[in-house]
Amino acid sequence: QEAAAPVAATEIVPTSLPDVPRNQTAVLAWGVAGGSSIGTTNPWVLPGYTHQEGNNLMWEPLMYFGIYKNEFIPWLADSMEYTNDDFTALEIKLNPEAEWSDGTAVTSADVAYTFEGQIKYETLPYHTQFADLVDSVTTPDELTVQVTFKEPAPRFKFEVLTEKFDTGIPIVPKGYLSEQADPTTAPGRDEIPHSGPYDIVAWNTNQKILDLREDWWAVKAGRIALPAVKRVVVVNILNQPIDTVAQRIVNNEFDSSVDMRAQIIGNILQQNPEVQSWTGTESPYGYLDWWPNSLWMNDSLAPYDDVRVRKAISLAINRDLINEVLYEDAKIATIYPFPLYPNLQTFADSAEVKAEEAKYEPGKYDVEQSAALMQDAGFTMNGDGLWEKDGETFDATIQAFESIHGDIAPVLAEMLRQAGFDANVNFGTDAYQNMVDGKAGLYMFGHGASLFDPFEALNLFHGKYSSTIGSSAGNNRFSRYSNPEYDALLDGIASLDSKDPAFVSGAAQALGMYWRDVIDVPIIQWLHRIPYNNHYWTNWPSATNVGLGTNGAFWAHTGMLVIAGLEPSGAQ
Amino acid sequence: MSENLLEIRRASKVYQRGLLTSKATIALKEFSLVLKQDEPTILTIAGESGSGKTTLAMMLLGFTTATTGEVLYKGKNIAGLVGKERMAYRREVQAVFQDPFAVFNPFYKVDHLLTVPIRQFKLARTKAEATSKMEEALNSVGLRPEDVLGRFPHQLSGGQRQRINVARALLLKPRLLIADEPVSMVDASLRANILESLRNLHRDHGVSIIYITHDLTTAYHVADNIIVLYKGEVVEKGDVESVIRNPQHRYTQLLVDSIPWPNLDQRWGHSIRTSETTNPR
Amino acid sequence: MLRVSGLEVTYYTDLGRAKALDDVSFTLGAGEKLGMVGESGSGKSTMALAMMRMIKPPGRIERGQVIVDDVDLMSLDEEGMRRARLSKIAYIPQGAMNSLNPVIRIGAQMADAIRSHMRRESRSAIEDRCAAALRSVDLDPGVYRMYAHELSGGMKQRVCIAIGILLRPSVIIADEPTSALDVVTQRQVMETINKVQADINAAVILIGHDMGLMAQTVDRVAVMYAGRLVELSTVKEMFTDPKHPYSQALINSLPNLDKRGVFSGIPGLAPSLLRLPSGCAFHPRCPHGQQELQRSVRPAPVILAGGRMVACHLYGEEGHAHE
Amino acid sequence: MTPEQQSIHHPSGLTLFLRYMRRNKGLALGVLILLALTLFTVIGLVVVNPKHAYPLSAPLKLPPSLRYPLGTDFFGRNLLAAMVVGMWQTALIGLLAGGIGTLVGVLLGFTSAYFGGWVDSAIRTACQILTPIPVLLIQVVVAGSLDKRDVTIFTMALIVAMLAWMGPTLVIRAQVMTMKERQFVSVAKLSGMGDFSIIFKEILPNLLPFIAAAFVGQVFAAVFASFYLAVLGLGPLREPLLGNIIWAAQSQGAFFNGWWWWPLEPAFAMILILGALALVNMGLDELANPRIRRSE
Amino acid sequence: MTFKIVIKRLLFFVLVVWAASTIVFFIPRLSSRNAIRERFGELARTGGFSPADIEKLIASMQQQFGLDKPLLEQYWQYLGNITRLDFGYSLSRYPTTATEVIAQSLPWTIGLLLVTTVLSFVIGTLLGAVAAWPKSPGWLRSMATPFILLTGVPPVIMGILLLFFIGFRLKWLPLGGAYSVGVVPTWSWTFFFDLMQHQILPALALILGSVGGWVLSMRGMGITIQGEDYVNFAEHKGLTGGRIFRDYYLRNALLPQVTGLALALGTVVTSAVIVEGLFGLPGIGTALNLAIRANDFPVIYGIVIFITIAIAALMTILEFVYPLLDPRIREN
Ligand SMILES: Nc1ncnc2c1ncn2[C@@H]1O[C@H](COP(=O)(O)OP(=O)(O)OP(=O)(O)O)[C@@H](O)[C@H]1O
Ligand SMILES: Nc1ncnc2c1ncn2[C@@H]1O[C@H](COP(=O)(O)OP(=O)(O)OP(=O)(O)O)[C@@H](O)[C@H]1O
Ligand SMILES: [Mg+2]
Ligand SMILES: [Mg+2]
Repeated sequence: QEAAAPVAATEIVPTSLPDVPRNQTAVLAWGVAGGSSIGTTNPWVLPGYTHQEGNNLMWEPLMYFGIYKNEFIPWLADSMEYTNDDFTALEIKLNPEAEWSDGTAVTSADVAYTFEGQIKYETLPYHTQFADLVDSVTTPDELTVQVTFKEPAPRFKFEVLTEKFDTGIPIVPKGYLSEQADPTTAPGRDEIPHSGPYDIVAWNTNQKILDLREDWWAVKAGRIALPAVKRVVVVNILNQPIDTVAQRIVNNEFDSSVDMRAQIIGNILQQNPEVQSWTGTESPYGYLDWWPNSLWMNDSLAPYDDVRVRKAISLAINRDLINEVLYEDAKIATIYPFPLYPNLQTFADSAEVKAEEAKYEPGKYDVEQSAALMQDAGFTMNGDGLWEKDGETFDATIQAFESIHGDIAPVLAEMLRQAGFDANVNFGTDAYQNMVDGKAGLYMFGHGASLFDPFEALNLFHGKYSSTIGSSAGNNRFSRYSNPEYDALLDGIASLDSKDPAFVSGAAQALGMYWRDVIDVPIIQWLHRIPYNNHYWTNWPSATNVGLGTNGAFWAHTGMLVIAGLEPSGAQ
Repeated sequence: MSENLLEIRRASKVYQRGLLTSKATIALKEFSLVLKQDEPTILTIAGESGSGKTTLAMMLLGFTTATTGEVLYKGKNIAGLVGKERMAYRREVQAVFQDPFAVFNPFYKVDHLLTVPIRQFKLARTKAEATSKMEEALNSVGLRPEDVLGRFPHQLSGGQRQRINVARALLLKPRLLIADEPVSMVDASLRANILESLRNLHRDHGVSIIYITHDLTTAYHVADNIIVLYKGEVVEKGDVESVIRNPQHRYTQLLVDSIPWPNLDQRWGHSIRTSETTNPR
Repeated sequence: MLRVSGLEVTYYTDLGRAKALDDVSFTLGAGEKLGMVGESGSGKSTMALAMMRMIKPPGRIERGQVIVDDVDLMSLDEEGMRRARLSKIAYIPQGAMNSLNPVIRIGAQMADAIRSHMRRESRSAIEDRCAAALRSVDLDPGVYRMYAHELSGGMKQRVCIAIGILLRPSVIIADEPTSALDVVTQRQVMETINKVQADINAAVILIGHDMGLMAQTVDRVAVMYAGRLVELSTVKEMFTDPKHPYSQALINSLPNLDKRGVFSGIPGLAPSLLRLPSGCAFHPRCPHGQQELQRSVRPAPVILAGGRMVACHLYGEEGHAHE
Repeated sequence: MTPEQQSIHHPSGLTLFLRYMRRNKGLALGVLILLALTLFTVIGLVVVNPKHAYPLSAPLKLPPSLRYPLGTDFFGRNLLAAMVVGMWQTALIGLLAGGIGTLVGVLLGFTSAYFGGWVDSAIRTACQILTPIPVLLIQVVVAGSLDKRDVTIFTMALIVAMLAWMGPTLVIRAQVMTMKERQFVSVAKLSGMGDFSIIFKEILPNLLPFIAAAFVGQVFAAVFASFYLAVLGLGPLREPLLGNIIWAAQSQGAFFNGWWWWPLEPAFAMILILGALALVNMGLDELANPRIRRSE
Repeated sequence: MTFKIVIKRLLFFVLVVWAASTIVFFIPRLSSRNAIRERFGELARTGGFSPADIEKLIASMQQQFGLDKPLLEQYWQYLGNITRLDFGYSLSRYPTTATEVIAQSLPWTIGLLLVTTVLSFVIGTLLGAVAAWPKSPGWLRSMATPFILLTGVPPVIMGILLLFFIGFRLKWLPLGGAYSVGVVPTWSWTFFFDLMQHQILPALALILGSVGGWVLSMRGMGITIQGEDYVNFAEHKGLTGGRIFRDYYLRNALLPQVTGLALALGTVVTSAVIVEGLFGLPGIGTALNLAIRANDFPVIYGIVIFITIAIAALMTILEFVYPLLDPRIREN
C-alpha cells in the first residue's frame, strides 16, 4: 500500500525550564552523524526514530539482558517463559505497577498492540520475525500476554523481546498510538506517553534535554532507586573534530561521550585523572562489543572464490602488528567470528576448538606461504610488486566505514599491499551498498550475531543465505559462501541446546570449516572505549563495577540503566 | 570611359545601440563618391568630431559594411570579393591611421609592421630583397633604417612611428590610401614632414589618397578636392581652394571661421554667434 | 603678479634621470596671457604641475621659486599649498574629458572646491557662486544638477574652467584645454577663457602646441625646448620675427594660407631628456649649430630689446647676433 | 638627414625583469617561494623513497628527528616522503586542472570575442549563468557521486577543472574584445593576415600576461579545490595529498594526542603554496594591468 | 530603468537557478550509485533498525522520492518542486524535508555569514583603499600585506590553528557548539553574549582568510582610480585629503567591489562547510557537511540550489541598486 506522507518532526521548544544545577545534570556528547529527525520520539517512526541519543531514556522493554552477568533483567515484565518444550508458546506476565507517564497502567493490551504492530507494519524492525514466526497473540487478562509460534522459536525471547546492545523492542502505548491516523508517522514529540524515567523537554539541533520524572513506576515497583540525575543533556557534537570532544571531556564539560579510539582515550585519562574507562586507567580501556570485525570476502566472486587466494590474504595479515600499531599492544586481534563473552570463551577454550585451530592455524602470518599460494593459484608478481593474472591485478579495495575503521582499514590495506595485493580503502557512503550487493570483493565488517553461543555467528555462513552477486545479502550475511556439508552440520545442531556436547562438537567442526575455507578473515574484537568522567558523577559501569551487567554505553538500549545508576560525586 | 577605381553608391551606416533600446545613430547618410582609376587625386573629407569620417574610412577598408548602399572597388562590391581579387583589394587599398602608437603591436619590434605585408603579399623573394625594400621605403619618408629597425614602438617618437606607417603604405604601393587624421596626434612641428611624405606618395607613385581630417589648414595644403560632412551628411563639396576661400554652406562657414589660422591678421571672425551650441544638448 | 624663477624638475626613471624642467624663469602680470608652446615632451605640463606643486614620484621639484602675489608657493607647507591651490593658482587640466568625477553631481564638485577653502560659506552663497561661475562660462546653471556623462566634451571643458575661476585666482594655467575638441568647440572654449580672464583679471598661462590657437589668443608666447625656455616674446614679435632658430623653424613649418602646398618641417628629432645633447640642446638640429660653442656651452638667457628673452648663442650679451 | 638619435642605453630584458621584481616585491617573494617548493619536491623525489609516503613504511608517531626530519605519522608514513609525494601530487593536480581550465578558457574566450555574434552570446551567457553557482559545492556533488574507486589524482584534476573555465573565458574574452578593436589588428588585416594568424600571431602574444595571470589564478583555485575536497574526505584516500594528510590527522585527533607535526606540516606547506600563488597572481595582475604597474 | 531591463534581469535570475538545478540533478545520476540504497543500508548497519527486507523498504522509498519514474519525468517534477522551494525529504533525517533542514540551520548561518561577509568586506575594502592611497600612513598601509598573505590560508587550516592555539592552548574561548551546554535559547543578553562568545573563533576563521581578497581587488581598483584625471583634478582644486579619499577615490573604487559581494556569498558558504563543522555550529555548512557524508542528495541539492538562489537574488538586487550608486549606468 501507498505509505502515508510522513509528518516532519519539529523542534521542541520549552516555554520555561527549571534551573537544574550542573551537579545534578549529566552531559552526554552525542556524535551520531546524520542524527535522527528532531522531535521524533515515537519508536515506530522509521526511518527517523533511534533509541540512541537519549530516546532510550523514554522507552522500556519487557526485559533487559545483563551480558556481563549473563542474566535477564525483568523490567516491564515480571516473567517471560516458554510454556512448552518445543519453544512454540510463550507467556509474559507484566509488573502490576508498570505505568505510562500519563498515569495509566501498562497492560497486556499495550504489549499485544506492540506485537501486532510489528506484524502489521512492514517498516518496523522486527516485522519479518513476527510475521514469519508469530502465530497469535492473546491477552487472557490485564497483565498476561500469550504468544504462540508457527514453528519453534527458541531464540525469540532473547533476540526480539529482550533489549540489549542495539536490539530488542520497546513496548509502546496503545492508547496514544491507536488514535493516530498513522502510528508509524506520528512523531510523538513530548506528547507521547512513555514508561521510561525521563521526559523530553527541549530538543533542537544542538542539544536534547530530558528531565527526570519523579513519579517513575519502576521506583514504586522496587526495580531501582530514584535516579540522582535530574537532567540529561545530550549535546550534539555532530562532526566536531575528535580532538575537541576529547578536550571538552578533559575540561569536565562532558560526563561521557561516544566511544573513542585507543590513543585518544589513553590521552584523556592521562590529562584528567577523574576520567575513567571500562578498564579503569589500563589499556585496552573498552568493553567487548558483540561485533568482532572480519575482513569479509565475497566467496563467489573471482578471484575470492579461490580458497588459495583467501588463505593467501589471511596469511598476509600480521595480527601482532595490528595490536602494536593500533592498540598499544592490547590483545585486540582475534581469530573468532564471535565476541569472547563468558559462555563463548568457554566454547573457544574447548578441546574440540583447540584441535581445529591447531589444524588450520587461522591467525598465522606468513608472507612467503601467502606468495606460494598465490603462485599456485596462477598469479605472478608484476613490476610494481603486485600480484597479477593475465596482465591485470585484481581489485583488493577494502570497503569500510571512515568513522569506525579510519584507523584499521588503511593499515590492513597497507599490509595487503606489502604482500602484493592491489589494496586500497573505500570509505565512501557506497561502501555498505557494495557489501550488500556483493559487487566488491573485500569488506571490513562485523559479525553482529552471537552473544551467548556460536550458533548465530556460524549461521551467518549458511548456504541458504548465499544470495547471488547483485542481489542483496540479507541481514549482513555477506560471504555468499555455499557448502552443503557445512549447511548439514549447522542444521544438525540448530535445535540443540548450547550446553549439549553434540552442539559443542558440531559447532567446533563448523568453526573448523570456517577456518579451513577462510570464509572470511577475522581481524579484531570490537571494543567500546567510553570515557566516564567522575567529576560530577560516579558509579559508572566498569570491569570491576558491572552493576546489572549491561554494557556501559549510554546510547544502547540499556543506557537508561547506566544513567539511572549514577551517583553524585558531591562536586559543585 | 576610364574604369572607376572606387565607387560608393548611396552608402549609409546606422549604428544600433543595444539590443533592447532602439536608439540608432546615423553615422553616415547616403554617401556617394567616385574615384577614377587613371586620375589619382587627393580628396579631403572634413567635418567635426562624430560627423562620420572614420565610419566612412572603415567602410572603404571593408572593416564595417554599409547598412544600405554599396562600395565598389574596380567595379566589384568589396563585400563579395574572394580569393585573388580580395587579396588584390587588400593590398591596393591601404590606410594610415590617426594614432601612430596603436597601429603597432606592442609585442613586436617595429619591423613587424613592414615584414608582415612583405611576407603576406609576397613582395620579395629573398630576405635581402625584403630588407632592401624596407630600407628604401624608410629612406623615402626620411628615416634612417638603422635608427628605427630593431626597436620597439615605445622606443620611438610619435613622428618616427607615423612615418613608418607612411613607409608601410609606400612599400605596398597601393592604388588608394586612406589617411584618417594622420597628423592630428603628431606634434605640429612634425606634421609638415609627414604630409610631405604623403604628397610624395601621390605625386611619385600615382596613389589616390583620401585624407580625412578636421583640420582645414592642413586640408587646404594637401588636398585637391574636399567633401564636408556634417552629422553624416555631405553639406558641401568641391575643389579645396574654392570651398575654403568661399564656403557656401552655413556649417562650412562656421568651420572655416573657426580655423585658428596662425596668422595675426586673420583673427577669428565675430560673425558667428557663440551661444548657438552652448546650451546643454 | 607671478614670478617663476629657476624652476627645475627631474624625473627619476628606470632608464635614468630626466631633467624635464631646467632652470625656467619668467614673469607674468595680471590680465596677461602667456602661451606656452613646444613639441611633445618638452616639459610644458611638467611646468604647470610644478607650479601647482603637483609633481608626483618619480618626479621631484629640485629647486626654484613660484611667487604669486608675493608669496613663494614653494615655501608653503602642505596645508598652505592646499589652500593656495584654486584660490591663488588654478589649473585647468589637459584631459578635461575625464577630469570630472563621474559619480557625483557637477554642483557637488564645485561646492566642495569652495567649501575646502571657505569653511564658513553658507549653502546658498556657495550655490550663487557656482551659478555665477557657470554663467560666466556660458553654461546653463542647470548644469549644476547634472552628472559628467550628461555633458558634451566642450561643456565638460567649460565646467573645468568654471571650477578654475570659482575663487578668482590670480593665476590660471590651462593645459591644452582644447586639444581634444573640434575646431568649432575649440574656438568657443578659447573665447570663454578670454572672457573669464577679462572678468577676474587673472594671469593666464595657456599651454598648447597649436601655434594657430596661440596666434588667436595670447599676448606673449614662450617656447620650450627639451625642458628649457628658449624664447619668450610677444605674439606679434614671435610670428613676424622669431629669434631662436627653433622658433623660426616652428613658425616656418606652419601652413600658411598664402603658400599653399609648401611644407617645411623641422629636420631631425626631438632629443631624449635622458640623453640631452651637450651645450645647446637644439644644436644637432640647428642650421647654425655646428660650432664648438654650440656643442659645448649651454646658452644663457639673453634679454633683447623690448623685453624679449632668448637663450641662444646667436645673440650676445647685448642682444646682438654673433654673426 | 636626421642626426644620429642619441642612443639611450636600454637595459637587457633580464636586468629589467630583476628590477621589476625588486619593485614588485610580492611577485618576487611568490616566485621565490614557489621555486623553493619546487626545489624541495624535485630534490625530494630524487632523494626519498616514494614508498615511504605510504603507511607502515616507517616507525609510528615519531616527532621530527634527525632520522625522520618531518617525523612520522600514526600510520607509519615517513612524513618527509609523504610531503614530497604529496607536494608533487598537489602540484600535478594544480597544474593539470589549472592548465585545462585555462586552455578551455582561452579557447572559448578567443572564439567568443573574435567571432562574436551568436557564438559570443552563447558563450558569454553560459559563463554569466554559471558564475554565480558556487563551484566548490558543485565539485563536492560531483566528487560525492563518483564511485570511490574512480577517484584518483587525475579524476580529481578533472573534477576541479570542470567548472573552472568561466573565469578565464570572461577575462580573456574581455581582453580580446579590447584587443581586437586595437588598430594593429586592423593593420594586420590590411597586411593580408587571416583570422587565425591574427589571433595567434597578433593578439595572443599580447595576452600572455593575462593568460599567465589566469593560469596562476586557476592553479590557485585548483589546489584550493582539491585540498577542500580532500579535507572533506572526498579525495583519493590512500594518496598522501596534503589535504588527505590533514584529513587523516584530523580524524585521528592528532592535536589532542600531541602529534602536532602531523597536521601542521601539510598545513604549513599548503599555506606556502597558496600564499605564493596568491602573491604571484597579484604580481601578474599588476604586470598585466599597466595602470596598476608601479614604476619606482 | 525600463521594464525590459527588469524582465531581462529576472530572466537571468531564473536561468541561473535553472542551470544550477539541472547540474545538481543530472550529475549524480550519471554515476551508478544509488543514494537511497546506500542510506538505508547504512541505517541498517548502525543498528537498532534492521528491517528483514530492506529491499522492500528501499523500493517504497524509491517511490517516495519518485526515483522509479523515467528520468525526464523526474526532472520535470523536480523543476516543478524547486519553484516551490521543495527539495523533497532528507535522506539522513527522513522524514524531515530538505527545506526544513535548511530552515533549521539557516538562522545559525545567516548571523555568522552575514557578519563575517560584511566585516571582511568592510575591513578588506578599507584596507585595500588605504593600501593603494599614497598619502596614507605607512603603518596603515603595511597592514594590508599580512591580510593578503592570509588569503593563502584556507579557512580549514585557519580554523584548525585558531582552535588549537586559542581554544586548546590558551583556553580563551569555548571549543565549540553554538552556545553553552544546557542553555536554552532565549531573547536575553546573557544568551546573546554566550552565543557571541561561541561565534568569535569561527567568525575569525572565516574573516581572516577572506579579508585579503577584498584588499587585493580594492587595491587594484584603487590604484587605477588614483591615476584618474578627476582625482588629480580634485587635488588641483585644493580639496582636503579626506574629502578626496572619500568622495573621489573611495566612491569610485568601491563600485566594482559591490559586484563581488554577491559572489563572495558562495565562497563564504563553501568555507563555512568546514569551519562550522570544526566548531560544531549547526548551520548550513554543517548541514551540508553531514549531507555530503551521508550522501543525502536532497539536502545537498537543496542547499546548493538555495545558495545559488541567494547569490543570484543578491546579484539581481545589486543590479538594481548599482545604478543608484553609479549615475552612468542609470540611463542605459
Ligand atoms: N561602433 C559604433 N557603435 C555605435 N555608434 C558608433 C560606432 N562607431 C561610431 N559610432 C557613431 O557614429 C558617429 C560617427 O562616428 P565616426 O567615428 O565616424 O566620427 P568621426 O567623424 O570619425 O569623428 P572623430 O573626428 O571624433 O574621429 C558618431 O556619432 C559615433 O558615436
Ligand atoms: N611620470 C613621469 N615619469 C617619467 N617621466 C615623465 C613623467 N611625466 C613626464 N615625464 C617626462 O617628462 C618630459 C616632459 O613631459 P610633459 O608631460 O611635461 O611634456 P609636455 O610638454 O606636456 O608634452 P605634451 O605636449 O605631450 O603634453 C617628457 O619627456 C616625459 O617623458
Ligand atoms: Mg574619427
Ligand atoms: Mg602635456
